[in-house]
Amino acid sequence: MTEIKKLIDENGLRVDGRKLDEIRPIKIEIGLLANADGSAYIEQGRNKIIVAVYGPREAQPKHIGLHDRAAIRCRYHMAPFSTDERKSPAPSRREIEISKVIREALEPAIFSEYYPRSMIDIFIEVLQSDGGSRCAAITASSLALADAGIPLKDLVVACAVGKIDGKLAVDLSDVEDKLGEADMPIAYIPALRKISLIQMDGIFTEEEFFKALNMAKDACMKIYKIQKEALKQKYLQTEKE
Amino acid sequence: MTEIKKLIDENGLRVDGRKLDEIRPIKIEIGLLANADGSAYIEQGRNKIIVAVYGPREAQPKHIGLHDRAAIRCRYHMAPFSTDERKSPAPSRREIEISKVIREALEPAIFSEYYPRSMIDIFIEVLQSDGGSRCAAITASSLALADAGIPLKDLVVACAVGKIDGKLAVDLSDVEDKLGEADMPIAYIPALRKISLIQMDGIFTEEEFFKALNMAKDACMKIYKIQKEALKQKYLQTEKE
Amino acid sequence: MTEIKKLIDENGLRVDGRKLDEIRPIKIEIGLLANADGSAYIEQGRNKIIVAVYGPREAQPKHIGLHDRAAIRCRYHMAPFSTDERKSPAPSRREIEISKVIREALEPAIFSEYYPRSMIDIFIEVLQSDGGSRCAAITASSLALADAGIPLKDLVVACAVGKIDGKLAVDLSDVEDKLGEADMPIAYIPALRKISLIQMDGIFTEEEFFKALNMAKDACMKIYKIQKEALKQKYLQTEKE
Amino acid sequence: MSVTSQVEPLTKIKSKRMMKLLASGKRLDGRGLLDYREIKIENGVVEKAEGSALVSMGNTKVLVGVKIETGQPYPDLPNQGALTVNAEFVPLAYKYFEPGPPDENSIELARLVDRGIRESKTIDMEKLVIIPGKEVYVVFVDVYILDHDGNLVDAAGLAAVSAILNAKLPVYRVKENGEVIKMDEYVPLPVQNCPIPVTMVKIDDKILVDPTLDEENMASAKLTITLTKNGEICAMQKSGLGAFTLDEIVEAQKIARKKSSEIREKFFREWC
Amino acid sequence: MSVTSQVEPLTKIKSKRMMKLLASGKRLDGRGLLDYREIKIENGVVEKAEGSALVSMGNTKVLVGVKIETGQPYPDLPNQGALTVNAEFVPLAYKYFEPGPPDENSIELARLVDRGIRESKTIDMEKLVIIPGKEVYVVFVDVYILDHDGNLVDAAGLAAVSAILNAKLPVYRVKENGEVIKMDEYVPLPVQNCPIPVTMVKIDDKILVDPTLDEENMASAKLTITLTKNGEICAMQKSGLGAFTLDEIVEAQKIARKKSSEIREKFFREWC
Amino acid sequence: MSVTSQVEPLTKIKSKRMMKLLASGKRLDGRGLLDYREIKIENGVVEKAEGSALVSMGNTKVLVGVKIETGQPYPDLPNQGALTVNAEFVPLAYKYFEPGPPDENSIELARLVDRGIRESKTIDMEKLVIIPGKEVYVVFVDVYILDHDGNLVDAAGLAAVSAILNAKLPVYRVKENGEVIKMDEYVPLPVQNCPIPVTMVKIDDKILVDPTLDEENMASAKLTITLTKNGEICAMQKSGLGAFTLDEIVEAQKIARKKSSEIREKFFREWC
Repeated sequence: MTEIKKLIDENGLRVDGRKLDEIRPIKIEIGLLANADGSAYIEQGRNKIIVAVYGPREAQPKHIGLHDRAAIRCRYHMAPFSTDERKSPAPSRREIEISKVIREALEPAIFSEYYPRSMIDIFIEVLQSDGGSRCAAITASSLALADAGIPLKDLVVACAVGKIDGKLAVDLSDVEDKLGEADMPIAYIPALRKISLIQMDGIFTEEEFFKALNMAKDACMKIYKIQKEALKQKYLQTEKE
Repeated sequence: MTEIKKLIDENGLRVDGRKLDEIRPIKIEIGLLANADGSAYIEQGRNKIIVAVYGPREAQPKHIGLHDRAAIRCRYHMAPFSTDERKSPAPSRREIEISKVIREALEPAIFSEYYPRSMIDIFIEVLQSDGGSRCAAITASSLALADAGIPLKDLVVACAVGKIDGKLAVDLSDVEDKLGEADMPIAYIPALRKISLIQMDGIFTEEEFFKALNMAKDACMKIYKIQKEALKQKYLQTEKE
Repeated sequence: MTEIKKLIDENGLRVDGRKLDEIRPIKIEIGLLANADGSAYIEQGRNKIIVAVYGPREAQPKHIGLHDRAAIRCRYHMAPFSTDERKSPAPSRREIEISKVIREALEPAIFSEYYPRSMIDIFIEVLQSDGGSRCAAITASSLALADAGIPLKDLVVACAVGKIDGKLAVDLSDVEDKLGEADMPIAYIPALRKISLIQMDGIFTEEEFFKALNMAKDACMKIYKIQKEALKQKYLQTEKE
Repeated sequence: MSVTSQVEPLTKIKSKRMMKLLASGKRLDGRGLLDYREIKIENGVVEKAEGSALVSMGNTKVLVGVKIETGQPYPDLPNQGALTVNAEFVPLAYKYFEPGPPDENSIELARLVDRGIRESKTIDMEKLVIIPGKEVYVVFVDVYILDHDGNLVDAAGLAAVSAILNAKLPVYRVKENGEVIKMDEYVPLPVQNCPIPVTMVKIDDKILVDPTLDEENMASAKLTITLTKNGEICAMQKSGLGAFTLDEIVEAQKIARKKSSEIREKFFREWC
Repeated sequence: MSVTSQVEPLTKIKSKRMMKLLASGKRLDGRGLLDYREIKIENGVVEKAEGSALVSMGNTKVLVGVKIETGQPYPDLPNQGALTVNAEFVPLAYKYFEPGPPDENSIELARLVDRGIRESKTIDMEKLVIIPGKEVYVVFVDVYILDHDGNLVDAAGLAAVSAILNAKLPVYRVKENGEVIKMDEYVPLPVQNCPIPVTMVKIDDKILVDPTLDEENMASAKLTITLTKNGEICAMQKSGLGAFTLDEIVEAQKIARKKSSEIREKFFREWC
Repeated sequence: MSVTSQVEPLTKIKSKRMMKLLASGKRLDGRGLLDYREIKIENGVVEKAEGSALVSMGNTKVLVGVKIETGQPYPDLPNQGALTVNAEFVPLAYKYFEPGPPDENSIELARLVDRGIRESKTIDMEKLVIIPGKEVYVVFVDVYILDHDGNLVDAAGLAAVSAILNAKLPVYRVKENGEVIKMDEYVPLPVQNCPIPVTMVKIDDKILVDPTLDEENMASAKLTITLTKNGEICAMQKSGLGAFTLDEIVEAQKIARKKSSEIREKFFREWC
């Protein structure tokens, strides 16, 4: 722990061989759960995340129902075996905060007003966590929502930009997140050209911040393509069946 | 703890002097609580267990009510002073599981369908625990149900058969349970000739299992007689009053 | 901790220079919170306590509503930084008991019957605690109730009498409470000439008890004057505005 | 958060009868205002507990078990054993008791019983030290309500003191190397006092001792006063939505003093 | 407190069809009464866990992760490692699962899987000691339900055993001064048995193995029997509102014996 | 689980007036879009706390108390003190706050304030070590909301930094035998930076700083940007059901930069 690790080598490559603006390999599977109304599974680096969507269904308990829109319920949860040290199954403060920001990242893309007094449930289970699990979870959640047939303004896609060894880099892995100097996840809704999640910790100068914003947007657009493709494959496959 | 204790002596008798197929002394008292609709107290070996039944009464909270039958609520709970080491009053995982299997041992004997939207509460307090407390609790609970005037297909009676020093023996005490090789509690409803609880842990060969089943049934029938007698005494006494 | 501290000096004065029947300096501010329907702040010695009253409002959840009177909800809570050692924010057994006795000290003074099916909330936050915080909280709570326009039979005022170095003394401070031999808080409703809270721990002879009761009442009447004055100032000020 | 609780109302007939009887100094069950119901104390009913007692007071039944373990002393009291009083209002005892963590009523009862024991120095806590500052006896007093027909405090207080009186303290030996060994030997707990709580309610300006549940539901306020063997007051607690005049409290103290010595004489040894 | 639970009723058409098929020994999905759905076991799916396995049984999907840490032994078992089995019925898996602490169903499942592992001595716990009485391995078996279409116990039991079989145990070295150092080296867990649970339900006096959720909802009672490699019974559990005759239990035991050896032969190595 | 929350709607008249005013760059309370309400900081209000500050921002009132204790360091950071930020939304402050464990809003606020302090290295945590790897200072920052009229984050952030600045650190001496003794001496906390959060909301495509509760209820989204003394961004958080364009975020960053230095100049010493 005490040795200072070099996160960028002499060739400008990162610990896992990536370039600074290169995202990790992504694998997506849609509709893999039988019970859920919609579901999606994502692997991004070593992240393995599964998302189920239930709904729209009647708000339960009733008092959470809203008269003018669907209530979105969102739970980001990590399996006890998803981390290096076993995690207690009880929700941590971190999981509670992330559940909230993910919900608020997804809500602007959902036509919630179509379903007053209903609720839409988004259940995220992190089976294995690497850095950037909240972003991968958002990317998968919007696919699960689409798979459930929930009307969306567009998919939501998310990616972080961070700072490692003083340089900006996209889609930080676990070790980069821990040893790096800053991390800024954003969620983007391409059709609306809007950012629905932005968080940051670490240190950014103004200049770095502007650059990071653009890098994040570009990375999001790459992932957006992969999302769209996965959705297309799923529909083609469904039609064949 | 390290010394290996002999559980059966040269005369084939157990630590407390019993024969292998001999149940522990049982003392039963019915209707001892003033507030409960029905109640029973049982001593079986060093077990001291008291059971109260409330109901049928309106299901509360309403959502637990069932449209076609009474909801049975059952709680097996150990007093903090009932064990060798003080037990925390919060329900343990063991108590939660036992509450469920006891409920499911009793339900087949109750004419639940007579009381839709109602609930019947069975509250079991183990004041002192010896081995086999779940069985003694079932035996007492069916008496408390009868005392409450809940219509029953028959009493439910329960007893365990275990393996100690390689031999099958009925109604294990605490020390036999701890040092023994297997324990299989069953609950029996004589009039239905049905087994409504069976659990097992430890190691049984097929042959042992068959033999144990029969020994358990025989032991149950012995306890059933004691149950019936206790109920009779209670009614005689009530008539006199 | 082991050294025995003298709580009364050769001149009969206490650690903070007070005489035996002298209360600590009191500072009261009424109506300082914008959101609450009524509020009051009290400093008594080093106690700093703030009280908000909300209501009468519809009972929530409904089942706590009473058909013939308002339900009073009361919460005495200590800030984590209010004590010498940081206090966990979760309510302690002591806080739960004090919430109850404060509620029962205030209820006899409230015309609860005017507001069936409603609730009146009294939220007490101890920002800094010295001895006698429950008494100071009662004194402030009745002012917050008055400020909220809740109809009262009279203000409730509270003060403790304790025994230090074998002598009776009013309004014990923290150190006196800890090292003293007895403490008896009482709450008094002057217009009704009634005691609505009395608790005691420690050792009182019969004679001491009678004397303490009278000293407590006298101390309450002194504080009652300060209460009344604070209320008057508040109304004068409100009229000016 | 403490909330005004629902009280189960008596039927009109019953409450009228109660009030009429009270006017002539009588009670529904035939007692005078200052009479206790029959008290029975059964000691040692739970053999696995170091001490235990079952107290019945009319239909009210309270069981107390005392468990004794070893543990660290409180940091600020390195030379004293530790005492914990806990009360369980188990749903078996009353139709409105719900399972779950202790509510304000059971916490209040436990803390009131605790104050009686602690302030009267019932147990000599300084004798409960095994290694000063390191290992002491921890005494758990668990109050278990089995049948609730009012006056739980007095029944619990009597049961607690009785269970403490019959509790056996396991003997530990400290070896030279500091190891602590449990011996197969027991001595009594070092008891030096017996606090006796007396609970009274006020109904229609009358003071009654040992209220039944019906009487508690009709009462405007309740007061417990606990007295030591020397006649000192060691704990007090008012509860309920009403209030007492000063005179009523003075009167209640006299009553408590009288009733506590009657109970003491009947049930406890001379020296405590 | 355990409460009779709501069961989602099948549509009339579906339940009639199920009953009709059952009468002729068939099931809704075409299986015979004693046929399992297709079982798939995928090992090592979670690399960060010391062991893991994903079992699917028809539409039922259960993931088990094994984490191994070090800690103190249980005071009464100083020379054994520790084992903890926990089950999460996460809301992702079924519309009626709610987030929150484990309920009675997940506790029952975890304890049943635990009994199978513990009683069959699946892991040689005595080999999991680092410093006797002080530091041992703690094995966490976390059962994660991903998709619930009935027979969670068998899927969980198979996944648990599979995850244990592929788990790697980090090696620790104890230095002379007692310091414990984690080496960059792994060995397999000392596994010596594989308990295989077989779950059956009773519908209309018929015994079916590997019930779907629809079948569980129609069943009067359920029975799990877990067998070791030597054909011994090591765990059993009846659940549900109904009951079994003695003969049915005897029959169920025969079925369980047969099905467990079929599964064992198909998925597990000879020696376990 | 996070659930879309109810928002208390403004009356139609009020919301119309707000929108009309906004169109001309004004607000209900007369402020310009980029004006803060009057900020008051009162230091040292709770003497028992090692540090404290009460911040009012219009009707919003937030009290922060800092307590300093000693304890073990985090295992992965043996040479640093520990910091814990906690926030209580006590029911006294707002009619919709309920007592109970922290909800998502108070957790989010606490974690946002925590990030500002931690990332800007407000406190030099490496100076908070008493015995490396064994005993360090633990700094508790407790945020207490007293009156909620919007913009809790900025008020909490200012109060936290102010309380840290006036906190006194008790001095401990380590004796040769390793014993740690508390001296009767205090020094300031080693403070090296002051993060200033600036919170903005978007209403009808306008960016407003320091929103009132009414404005928060009308806003589609909220953004906090926290800046260090050197003008670096050290924390950021978007919340609310809406979203921002890239341009809006760029604009918001400029505003935050300006407002944070105004606040810094007015309330904090040059060096931080």
